[in-house]
Amino acid sequence: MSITYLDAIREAQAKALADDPRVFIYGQDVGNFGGAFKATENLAKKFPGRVLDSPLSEDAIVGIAIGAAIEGARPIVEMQFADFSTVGFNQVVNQAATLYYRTGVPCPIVVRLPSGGTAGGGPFHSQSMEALYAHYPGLVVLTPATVEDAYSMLLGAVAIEDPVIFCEHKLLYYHLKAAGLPAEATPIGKARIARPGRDATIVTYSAMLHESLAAAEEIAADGFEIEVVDLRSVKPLDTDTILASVARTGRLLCVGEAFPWGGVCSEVIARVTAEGFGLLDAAPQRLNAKDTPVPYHPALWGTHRPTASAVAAAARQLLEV
Amino acid sequence: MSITYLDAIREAQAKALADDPRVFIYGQDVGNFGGAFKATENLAKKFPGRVLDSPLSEDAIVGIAIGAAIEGARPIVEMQFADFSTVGFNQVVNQAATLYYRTGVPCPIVVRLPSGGTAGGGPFHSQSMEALYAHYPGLVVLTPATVEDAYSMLLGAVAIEDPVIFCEHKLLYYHLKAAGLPAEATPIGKARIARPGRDATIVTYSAMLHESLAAAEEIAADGFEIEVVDLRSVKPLDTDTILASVARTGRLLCVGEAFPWGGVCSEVIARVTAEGFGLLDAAPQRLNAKDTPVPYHPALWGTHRPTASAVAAAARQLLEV
Amino acid sequence: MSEVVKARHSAEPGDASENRKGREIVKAYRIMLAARVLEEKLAALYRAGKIKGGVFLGRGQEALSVSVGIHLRKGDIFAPLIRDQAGRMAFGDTILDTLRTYLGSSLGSMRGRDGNIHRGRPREGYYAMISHLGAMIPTVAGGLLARRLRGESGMVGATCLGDGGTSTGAFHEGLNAAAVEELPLVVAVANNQYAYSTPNSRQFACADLVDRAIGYGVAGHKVDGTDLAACLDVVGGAIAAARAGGGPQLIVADLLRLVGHGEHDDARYIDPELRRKNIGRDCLAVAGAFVIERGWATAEELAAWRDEVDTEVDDTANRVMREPEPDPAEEDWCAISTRSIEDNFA
Amino acid sequence: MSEVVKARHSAEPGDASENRKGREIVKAYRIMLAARVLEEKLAALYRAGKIKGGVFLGRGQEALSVSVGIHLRKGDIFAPLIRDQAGRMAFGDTILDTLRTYLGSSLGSMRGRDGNIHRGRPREGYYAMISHLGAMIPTVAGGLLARRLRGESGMVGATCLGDGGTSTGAFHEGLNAAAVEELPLVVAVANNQYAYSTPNSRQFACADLVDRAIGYGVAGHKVDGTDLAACLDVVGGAIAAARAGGGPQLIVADLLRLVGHGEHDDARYIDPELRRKNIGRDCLAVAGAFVIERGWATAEELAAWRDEVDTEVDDTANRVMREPEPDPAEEDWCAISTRSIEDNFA
Ligand SMILES: Cc1ncc(C[n+]2csc(CCOP(=O)(O)OP(=O)(O)O)c2C)c(N)n1
Ligand SMILES: Cc1ncc(C[n+]2csc(CCOP(=O)(O)OP(=O)(O)O)c2C)c(N)n1
Ligand SMILES: [Mg+2]
Ligand SMILES: [Mg+2]
Repeated sequence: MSITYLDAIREAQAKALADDPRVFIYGQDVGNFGGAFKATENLAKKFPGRVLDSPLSEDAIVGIAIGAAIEGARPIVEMQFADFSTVGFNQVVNQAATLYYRTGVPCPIVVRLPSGGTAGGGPFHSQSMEALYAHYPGLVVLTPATVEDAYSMLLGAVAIEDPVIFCEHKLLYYHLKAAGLPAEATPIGKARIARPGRDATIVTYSAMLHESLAAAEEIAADGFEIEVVDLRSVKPLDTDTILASVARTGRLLCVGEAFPWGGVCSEVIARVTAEGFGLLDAAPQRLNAKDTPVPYHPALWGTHRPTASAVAAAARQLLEV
Repeated sequence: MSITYLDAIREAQAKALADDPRVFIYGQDVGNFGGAFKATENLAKKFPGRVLDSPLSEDAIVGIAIGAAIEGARPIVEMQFADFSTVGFNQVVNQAATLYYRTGVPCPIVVRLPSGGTAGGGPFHSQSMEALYAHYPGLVVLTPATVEDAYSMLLGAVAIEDPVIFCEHKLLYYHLKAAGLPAEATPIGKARIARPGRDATIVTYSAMLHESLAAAEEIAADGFEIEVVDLRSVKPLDTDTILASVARTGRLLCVGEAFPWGGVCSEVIARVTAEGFGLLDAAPQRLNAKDTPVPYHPALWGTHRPTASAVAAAARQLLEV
Repeated sequence: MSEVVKARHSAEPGDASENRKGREIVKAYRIMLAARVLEEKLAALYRAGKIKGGVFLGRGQEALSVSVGIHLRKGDIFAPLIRDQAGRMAFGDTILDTLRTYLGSSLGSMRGRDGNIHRGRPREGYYAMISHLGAMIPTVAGGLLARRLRGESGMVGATCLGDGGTSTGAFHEGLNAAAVEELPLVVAVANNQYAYSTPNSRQFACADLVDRAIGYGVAGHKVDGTDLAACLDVVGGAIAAARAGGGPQLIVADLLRLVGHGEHDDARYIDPELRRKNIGRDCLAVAGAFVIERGWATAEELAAWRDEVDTEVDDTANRVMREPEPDPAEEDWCAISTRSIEDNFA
Repeated sequence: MSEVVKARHSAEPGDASENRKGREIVKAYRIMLAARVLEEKLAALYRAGKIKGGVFLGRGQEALSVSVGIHLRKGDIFAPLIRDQAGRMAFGDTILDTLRTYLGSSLGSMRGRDGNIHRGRPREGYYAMISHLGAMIPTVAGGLLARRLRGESGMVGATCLGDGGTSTGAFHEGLNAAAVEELPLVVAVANNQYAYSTPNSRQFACADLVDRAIGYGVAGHKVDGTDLAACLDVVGGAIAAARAGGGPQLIVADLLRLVGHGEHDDARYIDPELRRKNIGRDCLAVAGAFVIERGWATAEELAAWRDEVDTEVDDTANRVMREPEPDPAEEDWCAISTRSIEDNFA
């Protein structure tokens, strides 16, 4: 049996619906059609009345989820693409994120964001929005990079009482496969050593984990062992695991697919330098997408985003310092 | 003659309207009423037909400004509070910010955001949104901290061909005063040494400049000279001026009023450590608001935001390392 | 104004109907009065510099507001807006909690974290508005959807909005989505002719805001917002229709705000012509006169009721002003409920 | 279907009117045909793996789309949407630039940075849509406002939208603001009954989308989107009304999309009943038959026109496929025009 990242997301939703009568799904085309990416395929049939097609109204979709959560439901909302969540942004950051702090009533919604670039996706179907949401207090922002995490973290997201922004990477949907689904969930908020090493640490998440692992593999041929940390969650950020890795390696490279200004990478570096300055043998570096909208043409896109070879080049430079 | 920060903003708009027939102002209550903060007072009378009240529609306000800019106009848009720009967020980040890159046609709009906390402002009238906008490629994000800058940077914002997010701090509107307005504009994108020093650098912007200057003054009594850098612009970020200061002092504290995750402070630290690691004698530190919505009660707000004494405490700690 | 009401109750014998109506109107009137007295106190406290945050009052809008709150039941949802002191009190909010939030007592329902018009108790169906206008419409719709999904029926969710608020995308998306789901949502628009300083002529171009109802496929209702009996009747009818499965209801009441946008505003921009028209009548005075005219109470009784609230409001304010403010040192400064995954900033 | 058209032109002598109409319809038909042939080529290229990005076609929607583009003039503004190949070509877009963007040539108007349905030439009034539905409505309104502010008149701005797009806040805010400013904005809604897979029953609850017009105080027009003559007439009338100062115009055309949402989609969800109804007719076939029936052209001429476009499309595609793709090394990777203040990331 082989299960994809997308299957894992579908299975997690099926399990959440089966286990918890408070769960329902709301979003564009999620019903009979099963969603633009088929992440909810067959769920409407299996759980009649609990997987609802919404109008083309992201702001209302999130607002409705929030109201439902106030009344004790556990809505899972699908944005057709992460990029369209800019239209529902206000409800997420100003209502979902503030509800618990203001009123003491938690807001257990999950907003699924099909994120990240794909060849030909272009400026409006490729964005990585984790930094925007992580900036606002009151949200939990998850960025699973593996099939197992996609499953267990989505279940974890539905289980907790707080609003979760669930950033799924579209590039992983079909290609990333695992033999099966995990029986036990890794706790939310814990990073993971995806590859142990001793010469440098690459901190990354989501699709960039795979570029980074490939880069580490490439560099291993030169005799360097790169440790790769998969953040899994960008808010909260597991600073302890990162610091422990940097303590072992003395060198840090952060890799993210998002735009460079103020993203996950700069946050990681700010934390590591504030708390682990003495651990660093070299200046911490970061590698992000270029500071332009995501270009549509695959040839441009391939340069706009960090690739394994760009990661390897950055890592080699770091090792040489 | 004494001119306030708010006067400066009004005068800059008056001058822009007088000098350039392409300029017009659009926003809620900006017409006869002169705006919620009186930043456009008398402008509708002085420039008939060019200062227009909009409906209560932030998304349309920005969209209309973009269309007008495509046709060669230079709209200045006022959001009643920065916080309400979340509702017009999509047009800013997905249309204004991408237009030039995609089509080669620039988008010279200015979006004025009355920003930052005031006593009793609460979660929805206190936000500092510069980091959100700076994250997106294609935007210029300005954060004037002085009367002179409010004036000359707003004129600069109207003059350039690119979309500018102009973050005005509400706390400075009435209290901050200058003797007159500058004849010459400081170029956009240049930071400024607001107070020279040799023992540590505080990098800050907007209202936090004044808390930082007060802290520096306080610490000067102990014999320490803190250099205070006023960023003025957070995108672009004048890394050179920051690095030059850190080269002099060896110590860096970044102070911002925004939420802590991924803001201006973490971006500054990531750049300084990447490019000026060897200049640092101690771990760079940052001080931000707390990671909760901005509380409404003045007693809570006073602790939520960094104050002069909190800045002084953080700076003292940095000096002791 | 009694015509419509009479027609509606024509099945009852005249006297019984008249008495029932009298009791309802007197009850509503007394809530309006309490809201008015309380708001006058808030204005005085504002001028005295005692208030934390802003003061935005509902003077002139009490008839509509109370009509929404009074027809809701326990188990219903209410998301009041800026000018709904009367509706809030009709739905169960108290003088005590109102003063606590405005005066910044730590014992208030929002614990100093938010306050004033943003207060609420969501667990009791009393939603706490965010400032972004229109946002509460989908929120209430979602609350109703969740209730329906777990098998409940017979509930209603109501929210209020101003003329300006109808221009938001949130209004459109929320009402449209509620219509698709046929939810028992009532949206009461207080068309007070201005959004802050912006007159309706710069806000919309339709002949009447109620014309929007047909574009959503929902029932539309118009009412004279200065007329308590009419408001009680029309709003009551709309809420009953929603409760009975009639889907969303859009009510548009024409009225005038008789104060500034907030207490910092002198409302100089309001056309004085409007003040002289029917729309500019003070709904509380009109309702009081009506109550007296119908013989449901005497002028002396009305004055006594006012004194009663006056005393309660003053006493409560004095008490609340001695209550502690929130102590930042006691705050845990955590924005999520799952403490175990709180993010740590060194 | 000729009834309405005849009535409108009744002032002209019968023959002259008939000839003028014939020329207009034939001109429109040939653009529709070109769009159809070009889109068929795009579909084939998609299946052959030659396309960069997605392919979203307008099959079945050409009559409405061409009617918008054909009535616009140089100096007008047009913001087409997903399914407007016909309208784009009527407004001046070329087979060459279309193929260049789809095939990823660096010589295309968007230089590989964006493409396909997102292409445009804003400096020529041909706006480049962003994906976020509804967003182009305020944008076009703003373009018109700027033109008016600098003293221009007589221009029109048009944009298209689907049924689903009417549920966005942007549609509401944009149309409302345009109505307040009485701008010459035309919004043509292709009500193709589905938004991706979502049927209208899950999208809105009003009896007809055109009922929204009254809620904005704008003129509303209904038309059979499968009928070219009717579309030309109604859209032409709406555009003329806007041009003459009649303010915003909302057109709702009922039709069916005769392809998948994108070429990856088999559109299985479309109710087969609908396909059999009038709404399911192929507007191009209907228009062709009408042209022949009226004697404005023969079946042979129609076939020859198709061959002509076929050849041009094939030749152009072959030429474009030999053009260079954008070279990332030559890109300056700068998102702002003021290079002197570009932000530098080390
Ligand atoms: C989305 C949004 N934009 C702007 C504001 C600022 N604002 C607060 S009240 C107000 C006017 C509201 O007018 P209306 O809806 O007519 O209500 P009224 O004040 O007349 O009761 C404005 C513009 C807001 N709260 N929300
Ligand atoms: C704001 C927004 N949300 C979601 C999408 C994704 N999306 C693209 S096309 C589409 C369906 C559009 O339906 P409709 O407006 O009826 O146009 P049609 O495709 O039928 O021509 C959706 C949901 C989008 N483009 N914009
Ligand atoms: Mg109003
Ligand atoms: Mg459609």
